[in-house]
Amino acid sequence: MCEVNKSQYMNEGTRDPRPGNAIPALRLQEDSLDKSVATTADAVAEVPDGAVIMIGGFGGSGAPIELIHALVDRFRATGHPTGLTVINNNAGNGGIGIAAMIRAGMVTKVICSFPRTAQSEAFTEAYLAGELALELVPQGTLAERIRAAGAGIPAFFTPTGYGTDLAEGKPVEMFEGKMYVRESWLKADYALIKAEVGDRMGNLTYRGASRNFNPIMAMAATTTIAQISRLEPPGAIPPGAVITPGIFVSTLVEVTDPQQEEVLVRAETVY
Amino acid sequence: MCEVNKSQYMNEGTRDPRPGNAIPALRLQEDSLDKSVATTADAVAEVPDGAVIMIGGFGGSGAPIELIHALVDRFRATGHPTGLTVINNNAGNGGIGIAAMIRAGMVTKVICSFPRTAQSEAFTEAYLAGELALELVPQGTLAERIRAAGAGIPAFFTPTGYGTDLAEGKPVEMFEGKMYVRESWLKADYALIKAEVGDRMGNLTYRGASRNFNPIMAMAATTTIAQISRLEPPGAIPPGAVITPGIFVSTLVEVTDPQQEEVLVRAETVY
Amino acid sequence: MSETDNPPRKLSNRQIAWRAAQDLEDGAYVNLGIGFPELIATFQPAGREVIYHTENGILGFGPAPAPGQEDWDLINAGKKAVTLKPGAAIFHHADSFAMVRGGHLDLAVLGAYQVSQTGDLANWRVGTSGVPAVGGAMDLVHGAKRVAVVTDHVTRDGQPKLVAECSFPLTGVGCVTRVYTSLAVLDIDGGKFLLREKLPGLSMEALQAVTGAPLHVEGTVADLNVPEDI
Amino acid sequence: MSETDNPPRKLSNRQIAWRAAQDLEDGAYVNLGIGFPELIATFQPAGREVIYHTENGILGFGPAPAPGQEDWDLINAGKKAVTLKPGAAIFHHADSFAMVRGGHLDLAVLGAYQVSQTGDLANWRVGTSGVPAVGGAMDLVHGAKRVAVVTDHVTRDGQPKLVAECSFPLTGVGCVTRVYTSLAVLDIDGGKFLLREKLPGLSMEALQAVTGAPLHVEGTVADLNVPEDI
Repeated sequence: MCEVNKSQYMNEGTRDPRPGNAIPALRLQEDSLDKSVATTADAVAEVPDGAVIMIGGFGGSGAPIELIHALVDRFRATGHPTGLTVINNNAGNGGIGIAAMIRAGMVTKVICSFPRTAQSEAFTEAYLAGELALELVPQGTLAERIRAAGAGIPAFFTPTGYGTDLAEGKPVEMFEGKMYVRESWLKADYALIKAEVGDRMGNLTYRGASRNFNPIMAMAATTTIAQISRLEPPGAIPPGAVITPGIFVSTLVEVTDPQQEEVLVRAETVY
Repeated sequence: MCEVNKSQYMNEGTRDPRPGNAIPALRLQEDSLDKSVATTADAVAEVPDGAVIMIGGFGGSGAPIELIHALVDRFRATGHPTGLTVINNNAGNGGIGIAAMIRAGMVTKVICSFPRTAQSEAFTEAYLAGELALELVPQGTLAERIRAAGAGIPAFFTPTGYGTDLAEGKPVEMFEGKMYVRESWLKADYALIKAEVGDRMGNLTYRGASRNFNPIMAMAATTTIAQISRLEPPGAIPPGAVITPGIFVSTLVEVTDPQQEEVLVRAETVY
Repeated sequence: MSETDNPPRKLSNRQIAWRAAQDLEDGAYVNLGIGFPELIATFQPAGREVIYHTENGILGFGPAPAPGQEDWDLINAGKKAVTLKPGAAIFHHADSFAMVRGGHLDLAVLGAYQVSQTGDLANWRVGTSGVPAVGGAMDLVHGAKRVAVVTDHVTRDGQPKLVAECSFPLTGVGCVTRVYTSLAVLDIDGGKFLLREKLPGLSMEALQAVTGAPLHVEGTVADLNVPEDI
Repeated sequence: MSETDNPPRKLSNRQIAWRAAQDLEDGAYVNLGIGFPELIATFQPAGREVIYHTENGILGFGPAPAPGQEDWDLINAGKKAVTLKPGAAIFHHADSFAMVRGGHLDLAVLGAYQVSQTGDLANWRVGTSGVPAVGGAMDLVHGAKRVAVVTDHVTRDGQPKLVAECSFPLTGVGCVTRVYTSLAVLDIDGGKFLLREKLPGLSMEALQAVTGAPLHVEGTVADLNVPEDI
């Protein structure tokens, strides 16, 4: 790259009062960069029919239940959005979350690694009735395809699935004596994720091991909507503790006491 | 996967005193998993001639100066290791660190993105004299090739470098109307990295923005040697604050007041 | 199962897990598959520290908390609540499978429907009907440095699970190198089952009769001794 | 440079940077190349918040600290000390270039040796001798949503830097969409230079004479007005 004028840098602004010299100081414009909205309904208001939606979480951990239910509410009230493709590790449990979306009839395809669990009746019934398409992806390949989408990598090779039904029709190639399968990035129109602390710029942290798919889905979607338990001012999260930088987040909504999928499923809650 | 016996799990051990039932409790064996060694000389004692060595850091930030100098010391005392390939973003600055390795004559190849800086005389002289091979890699491709090695991805496609001299001879392919170049993983025998806090299991955190290449190099090398400013007991780093999990680290050495490459270069220090 | 001279006593799952646990190495990074393989941690020998990995992003988790003390943001791949040991680390799914795929785990232990003499594993579905589910097994079998299997030696209706060639859909090709069964411990090398241990009193003939591929012996075959009362 | 009727006054680098800064959008994520492009941040218009990205793993850095207050673990890609603004985030190199390559940056502004009318950029070396160095430029040009260039309109010896086809080694193909020069502001679209602004008093003929490819006009060409005393 060109290395012109290396001696001059942004700090010049701090000692130069001439016209046009806006001074970037250690503060933020208070009216800028506020990605937060008031309600979960506002947050999901723009999701259109036919959208491909990544939904974070693994088991009961990190699932954005309130955002999902806001989407279900909108569908019940308006008939939209419908014809959705849902990307998650599972395919819904019990009668809430993704299972409620499936029961409501707004999902036409699921891309996941493990749709069969003890509580996956909603998916199982719709799938066996031929009402739902399924793309089954090994869990690590699912994670890497999502990460690849976020990182601008359209295709990559993985050893996972070589010689199995899940690699059928995919190009294979040998590297250093071992066989690999070529896989493609997996992009989405929207990601619905759950985080713990967020600031209005969209920087996020996650509670316990609830990161799972959330940070990579935030990277892979055109529009990422995050529900957070606590909205804090920029700077409250130390820069080194940010797990999802705000650049990956479009919209934030505070849900102060979020429900936990596992608890709802155990209580046999139906939404 | 098989789902046999799902109801039984590790907590059984806590209520079962029968033979063979070691109880995994919330403590660690004190004599296990100690990856720390006493000196930087001990840490680099096994690096052989011809090794491919990743060295962390970007500019003055995150460069493991003491580990590098221990390697230089060993070479001066024993003539080994020599014939090394060094992977770093740069190719050494001033008279210390990688520049000192080059001056000592123990390096035969450099893989990097930016070998030409205001203080890169050591590299420039050796390179123009034909004593050093150079593989020039765009910075993002360098980072991704290293990450790919750590993640078991032998090849991937990137738009970077398409149509340029640096993509010559590499397979290209179109995805969604845009051209991409196929690149390969970049592995190493050793990684020398610099972190701030470490525990004896090898969990690491980094100071400021000194992460840069360090965490991904730790993943990509067969053996990763980390110098840390402070050795703490396991648990001192909160699980969610670990940047490099111990699984990626082989050897640790405490260097309590590490030198900063930028300061040494500005002082025109020669090692 | 064919009749044999000595209808063999067989090990319980807990006993198989105990035997597999004896091979856990101090300082090893290990992933135990959901269900039966998880039992192995229960029997981790005293004096060895093992760091357990779970696909959903924890390294260094410990036993389940007391009932009622569960934190459902701290779970394993089987969605069961876990605790964190000192030195645990948390990361996201892509980093977790980078660990797996990148060859950083020392050992993965999985269940099996069938294992072939070339190390092929079938453990994710038995046919093409119903709802398929694969999870992380296909990644684990090609990622960990060693892949072992714990399994009954035969199916419920007596068919061999150790076979010449898997008839069920494969999870991975040539990936398994050790099998702990209810009757024996075997290594897989060079396209052959190498018998390492068998239950005391169980004849080679009886074992071969319930095994779907030839058993080979290199050196001696040890007795597979496991505590009775676990 | 060929003689023209009105030997044009030309903008200084600071003035070019000022003009480029006027197009910074509130809330934009921006990477400014080392050197000349970095100047743009100096002129960021009041009332707009811009989040600056640097390849070595910071989003949201601020101006340099006072001399003597440098922390060399907080630097930018040009190895210059920076500060962190509230809401900054730190990450490693692979994550940093995931941001770049994945299309998450709104804008990258780079320097140039040459820019072609099809948007090709040459900015990393001028020949095949000496020590080559590429850094992150090749990633930035294919990653950011918009790639702009700040440059003198001509080389020191008067040769056009805006050309029909680059003769120097390419950094990227068809990647630049806007160019801020010492004489004009141009967009690149459909394989053509579209003139948007030129210095007041500079004739089309004079500008064309120092431009290595045809200038096209769609609609009006505005005056390129920049404060004199910066």
